[in-house]
Amino acid sequence: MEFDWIKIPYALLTLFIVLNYGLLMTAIIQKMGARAGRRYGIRFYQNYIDLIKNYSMRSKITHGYMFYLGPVFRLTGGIGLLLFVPTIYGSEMWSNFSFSGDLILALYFVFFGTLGMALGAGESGHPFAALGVSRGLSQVTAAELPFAIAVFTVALQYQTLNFNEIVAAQQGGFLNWTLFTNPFAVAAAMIAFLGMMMRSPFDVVVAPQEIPIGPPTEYHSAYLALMQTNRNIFPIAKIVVYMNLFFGGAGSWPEFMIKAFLLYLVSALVGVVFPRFRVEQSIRFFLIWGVPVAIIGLLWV
Amino acid sequence: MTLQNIAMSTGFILILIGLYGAMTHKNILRMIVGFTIAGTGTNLVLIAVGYLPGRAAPILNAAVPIETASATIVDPVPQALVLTAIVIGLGVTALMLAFAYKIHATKGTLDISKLTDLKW
Amino acid sequence: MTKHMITFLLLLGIGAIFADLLTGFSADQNLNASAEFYATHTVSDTGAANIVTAIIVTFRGLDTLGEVTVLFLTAAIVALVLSGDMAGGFQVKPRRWPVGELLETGTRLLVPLIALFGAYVFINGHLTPGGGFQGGAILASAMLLMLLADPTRRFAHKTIARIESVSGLFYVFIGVLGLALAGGFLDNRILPLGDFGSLLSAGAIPLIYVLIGLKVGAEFSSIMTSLSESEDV
Amino acid sequence: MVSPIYLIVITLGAAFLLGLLSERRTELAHFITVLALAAGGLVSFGWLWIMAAEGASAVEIYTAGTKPPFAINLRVGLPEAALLLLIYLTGLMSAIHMKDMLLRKGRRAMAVLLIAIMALAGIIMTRDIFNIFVFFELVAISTGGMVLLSDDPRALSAGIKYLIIAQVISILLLVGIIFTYQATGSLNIDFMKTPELALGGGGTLAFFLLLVPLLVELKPFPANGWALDIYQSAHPAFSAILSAATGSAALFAVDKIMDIGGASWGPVLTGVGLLSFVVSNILALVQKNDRRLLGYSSVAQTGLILAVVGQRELLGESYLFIAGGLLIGHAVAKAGLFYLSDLVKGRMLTNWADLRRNPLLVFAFATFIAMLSGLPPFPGFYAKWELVHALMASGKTGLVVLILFGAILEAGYLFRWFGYLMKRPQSNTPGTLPLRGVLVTMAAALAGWLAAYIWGELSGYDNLLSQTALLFALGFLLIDWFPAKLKNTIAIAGMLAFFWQSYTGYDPIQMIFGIIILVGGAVILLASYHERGQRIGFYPSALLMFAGLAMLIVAEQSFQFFAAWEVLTLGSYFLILRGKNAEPHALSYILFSLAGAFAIIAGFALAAQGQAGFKITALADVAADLAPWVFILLAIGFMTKTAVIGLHIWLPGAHAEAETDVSPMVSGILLKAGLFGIIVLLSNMGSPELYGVKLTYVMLWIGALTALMGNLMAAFQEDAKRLLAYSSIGQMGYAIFGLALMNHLGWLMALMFVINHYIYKSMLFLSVGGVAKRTGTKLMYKMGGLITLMPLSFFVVLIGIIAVSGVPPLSGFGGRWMFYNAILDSENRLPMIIIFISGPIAFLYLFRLIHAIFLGQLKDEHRKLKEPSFWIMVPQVIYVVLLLAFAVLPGMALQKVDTFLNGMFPEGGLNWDGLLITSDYGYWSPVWIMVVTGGIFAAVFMLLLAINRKAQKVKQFNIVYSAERPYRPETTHFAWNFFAPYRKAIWFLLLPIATRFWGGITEALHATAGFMRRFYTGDAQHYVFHLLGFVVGLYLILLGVQ
Repeated sequence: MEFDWIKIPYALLTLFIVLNYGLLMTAIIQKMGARAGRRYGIRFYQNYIDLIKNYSMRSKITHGYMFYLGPVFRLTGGIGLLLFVPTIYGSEMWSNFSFSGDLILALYFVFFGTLGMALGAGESGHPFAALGVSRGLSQVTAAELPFAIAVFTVALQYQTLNFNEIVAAQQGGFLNWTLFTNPFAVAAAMIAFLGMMMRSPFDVVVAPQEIPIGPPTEYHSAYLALMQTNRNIFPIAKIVVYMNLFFGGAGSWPEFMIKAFLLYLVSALVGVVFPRFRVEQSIRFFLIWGVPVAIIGLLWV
Repeated sequence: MTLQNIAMSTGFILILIGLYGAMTHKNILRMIVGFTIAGTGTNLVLIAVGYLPGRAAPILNAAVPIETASATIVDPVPQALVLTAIVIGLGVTALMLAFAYKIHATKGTLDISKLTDLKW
Repeated sequence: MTKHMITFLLLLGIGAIFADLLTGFSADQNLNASAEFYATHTVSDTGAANIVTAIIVTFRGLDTLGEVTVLFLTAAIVALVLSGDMAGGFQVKPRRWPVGELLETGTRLLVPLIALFGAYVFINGHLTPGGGFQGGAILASAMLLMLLADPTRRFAHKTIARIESVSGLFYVFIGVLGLALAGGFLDNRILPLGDFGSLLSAGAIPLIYVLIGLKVGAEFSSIMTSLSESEDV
Repeated sequence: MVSPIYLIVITLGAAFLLGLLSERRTELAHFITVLALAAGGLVSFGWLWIMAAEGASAVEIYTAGTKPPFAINLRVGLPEAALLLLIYLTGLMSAIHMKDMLLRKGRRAMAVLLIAIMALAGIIMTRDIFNIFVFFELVAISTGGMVLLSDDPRALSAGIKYLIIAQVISILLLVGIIFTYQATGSLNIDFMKTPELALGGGGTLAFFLLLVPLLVELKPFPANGWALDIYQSAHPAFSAILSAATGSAALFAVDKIMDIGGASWGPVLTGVGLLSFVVSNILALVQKNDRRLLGYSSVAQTGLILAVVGQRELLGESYLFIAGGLLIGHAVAKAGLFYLSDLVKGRMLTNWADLRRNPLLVFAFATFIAMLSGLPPFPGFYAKWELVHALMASGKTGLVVLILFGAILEAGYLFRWFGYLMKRPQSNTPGTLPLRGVLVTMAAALAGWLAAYIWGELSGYDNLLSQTALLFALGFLLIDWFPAKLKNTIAIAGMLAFFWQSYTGYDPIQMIFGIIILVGGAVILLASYHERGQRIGFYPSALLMFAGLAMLIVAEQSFQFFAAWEVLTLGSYFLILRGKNAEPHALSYILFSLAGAFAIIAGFALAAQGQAGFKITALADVAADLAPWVFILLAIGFMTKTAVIGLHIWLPGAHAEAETDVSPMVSGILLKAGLFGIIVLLSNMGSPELYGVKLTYVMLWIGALTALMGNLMAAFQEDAKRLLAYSSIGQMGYAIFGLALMNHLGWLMALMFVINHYIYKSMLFLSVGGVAKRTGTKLMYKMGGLITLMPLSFFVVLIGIIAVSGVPPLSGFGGRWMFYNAILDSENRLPMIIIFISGPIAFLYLFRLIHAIFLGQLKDEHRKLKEPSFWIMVPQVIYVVLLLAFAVLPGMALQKVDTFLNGMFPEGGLNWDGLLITSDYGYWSPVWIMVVTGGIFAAVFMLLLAINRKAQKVKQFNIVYSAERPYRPETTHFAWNFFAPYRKAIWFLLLPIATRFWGGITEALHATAGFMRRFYTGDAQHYVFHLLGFVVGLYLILLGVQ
């Protein structure tokens, strides 16, 4: 099949929208979190400032090729995930590059960025990087589990791996959403969702505030900027996947934004309420709560 | 209880006695004696088996003419076998005696239960 | 005591087997096929009056050859065992008793007679009871007597060995002759059967018995000598 | 040909003749002895030739010019001639081998030897039971004498013990003979058959007393303590006679008198035989003394053959082939091993390491143990095959189980011994190996190979020793003194040529395996160019393995398949054993493999039900009641090779400890043999049901669990190569799972796995091996930061792990994609969850692999390292190219297979239009994924370059670590116990249960043996107890049975 070049500007446009949306939304959510904690919180345009600052920082060092490429992998992972999944249901324009692969592609492409970043951080030679990576991998792989099963459940339920067909099957009233046709699967997926979002109680991996740990601490300036960019795209991309699989997808940008916001809010709320898990605790949590629910969902179909 | 059975049972009893001696005495020479007794018993049994009541030895002469031989002589085969058996037994006995001597010469004992340097 | 118990029990078992044999045993009233054959054919086939001899030397000649070999073997091994080559520990000090006048004189008188008797026994093996082995044993007893009379007496090993081997070889050779000239290995009909009951009859049987007699005598003697010589080290 | 009676005449005559020589002419005497034995050998060979080649019928030799039964007669037929030859050759070789001793002891000793041989010949030929007795007495007495031909002073007590036993035996035998005579009226075996022996008194009991002493001559357990003592203390050359010649003669005697007793006595023999076979093998496990071990082994082997004699009626015309095969294998090997033991100074098994100095002797030893364990191409192998088939066909499963159990024990101590020989330290006082001994041993080994060829010809199948592949492999034995590089070239050329001339015959599946085995093998062999010197023994072993694999995939009959299987097992064993610390792992490998092989042979035998030349495709129409059992047996056999969970404990060590270029062979290629077996099995048998359970469903679970546990354990290894090994276990689990799905995509996925796994596992093993070669350690936490020194290796590993973990865009993803489509097709959901769990875990160990080795801080002692040597890198580069190519265009390999699979699973195939591959559920466009990912990556990279032009490179220590600048790498390299949290979370899954289980079994066996062997107190009177106990016990048992 020959490639129509118009897809590229479309893709860029999608990217632009999602990025800005991400920047704003994360800021707002953070603010809400702060308010819940009786603090004033950041300004809503704070993320823009950080991003621009980091992109224009002067001091630049590298520990080697892999260190240099790490963030590239990371961002590629985020963007790729976003573009491999049809963003807006039913529009050829916003389905970007989803022609090159289906659900499974999305499922496995998640690892692309993770791997690259981990490698890059690893080369920095800082023990904390490795420590963070080991924790992160442990937790993510455990969290992936209920998600993978849930995804499979959905595929089984709709007898397809094609996003468009899955969303199509959920059209016509929100009662057709997987959320209601197979609540267990969705529940499991949401548990996994918390883990993947790396927010409290599962944020010991990145631990933003107290201890400087994990890949982000190894990077600065432009590298960090790339990763921040990703941190605003990647979650949205994941949310898109969720949306399509469990919440009837999004027929238009507004619908998209609302659903995305609400989904993001979930993790935020949980984060506000719960204290932090140690890694083995979170692993057990996913195995003890996530997996059984997922299995029930799988048998439910 | 015919003569034959008496002979045969005597033979068997001799075998058992001999074996008993050989199995209970530790002294090799005594064991050899035991086996000799048992061997004799065996030979007795052999002969007894070949015996036919009221017949003559299988040697032809005026008393035992060829014509009637088959009706008048005992079975010659066991007697032939016995002869062989005796000689062989004698050979083995001699050999054991030699071994016994040598063992006594090298190890200074004739106690069979002390020859257990090979085991397991 | 356990040892006696075990022995007793085991022999009880063996005894049971024997008893079983005994009870199951039924003496047959007349000769079985092979015995019958020997009774009737011995004379015509071998010309020997002593059926047992005929069986030993001819019909079951192979056994007898083996028998002779057993003695040869024993003699060889006894010599082997007693040759001081084996790892030797300490030696027993031989104690000599004086043999006494009577025995010495008696020996001088008896030895020739015994030897003669022995020779008679194995030459007449095919006619009368007795034969090579008995004769040989008697011969050897003469040697024994001499040894008793004079424990320090020595015999020429070489000659003994010679007699052993030569007679043995001849025996085998006669067997092969049987293969060549007559019906088969150790067939005694390589020589004329002669007239029944006479000394020179029964083909090769007397010859073989002479050889056996010599051989057996020699082997016993060699065994005895090696045993007695082992006394004085 | 001269009459066989001359055998006796010559030998006996010579013995008498020796008496005429003077004591001093020992050289002459020895010459006469050898001459006589040689002449005897010649005569018997002549007869064998007449019987075998010209098909003459048996000859009768009458003595005394009188027909039997009235005079003793001899008979020489085919078996007699063969046995005579065996006896005379053994005698001859022993006479040569023990020349020095004979010279020292003088002519009498030689006479004794001659008479012993003569008596054995007599036992073989005569048809008269009393004559047998006479000859047995001769053997007994001469044995008593030969025992003395030893430097071991303990021989004396062994001798007296033996004489004592002999006395008891002869007493019983005489009683038995006379009563049998009385019952049958004859002493001639052929005439004693006729009357039917009735139980109670007389007949049967008489025969019992006749049989039992002869049995005791076979040294059956428990009445065999005396024999063991002799084996231990006598001169090995004589032990050779005792084991090979005397044993054979006694067996034949029993076989003869069975004509009298009739078939009803068969079970007795089988029972006695199997008892000593199994028990003696158990007892042998704990033996440290080589000669006593050989004694136990002899007893065991004789027992096995006795058991076969017991089954004579059942085996019919194949009886001679089987019994003969076992006998010849036992005789030649035992004689050879005893000769070898004379060349070894120490008496401990470990002392045999000294033999390593002479490759010829190593070869001989390998030959002997292969013969004893019934491995191809030796007679025992054909015999075992036929035997198991015959027994299985007549439903005697119990016997088969016992036999195979004993056989595995035997293999256990034999191969452990070989391990000692190859791996244990040599004594520092070399000393020269006496040439005469070496020659005699080699003669025995060659005799073994000759027998192998003959049995191959006799067998109904095509002779293994005429198979091109096998001959090519064996050919390397002859050119083993060439330099390694030259041999390597020959090997590669040979494999490619073989592929070239045989690929036309392959169907797509065979093609995949064929390419992997032959071409892939050749690629790996490229790495072997880095080895210098001769590399003795590497090429025969490796090529043996490849030959076996090549024969495996084209096998049509079950026999060919099994033979190939054994060949590749043996070859790979030798290959693995080459690793530095591989001894224990190679042992467990061979044991598991052999056990698996036994399951396979049993399965085939059960399926064949006695029909010869059973076609593998005929598995399809096995009777429904047998099918599940056949399936289970075969599946177990194959899954042992793929190391499914529970049967996996041999794999990690074997793969990790192997040499750098061997690991990829055994992991990337050898494992596929098991998969191929499963493919063959499933494609022919489908999935039979047992008690309503689909067996493939069970397999599904096994596969899933294997995948999970394999990956989990891999994640917690500290040793890089072990990590890869465990990962192989997991990967094989995936493949089995895919096959067990029994649908189109499942199989396609499995086959894709076959290809992928070959590529990336060979690649990873090579690069990791290369790195380990440089760093001198396999422990990952001792490495680190190597990326700067070995960028190429890093790149290779990176590509490798991306491919393995199935992250797009590389080919691993294709496998995952098909996997999802495949499971959407099938009904079984639960096992899939396990597969899901194992997926991400794979990611864990893979990341750890690359991180711990290449990232983090560089160790001080590694600062000067360079890339691994050129030749190790070459194949890796090739693999990278392949991997990328295969990632972009999986079609090239898979499309053919896909269409081929339509034959088996019509629905659920893939559509291939242009760049897009679509299934019933989803779609996948490898090229586009590659392009898009590449595009985005490039764009972002450009962006970074643009805004981050002049980034300055800083040292790794340019970091702050808890407010300190670290000064030593160790303090900062976080690599040990990398996934501690995971371990904390699921420790209970990681308990080494399987290892404990198998270890426990081994322990138990050894403990039993250690306890049981105390039963041989060494006291002659106790031995008499054993003997009489044996007699009485047997008597009582028989009474009970009647």
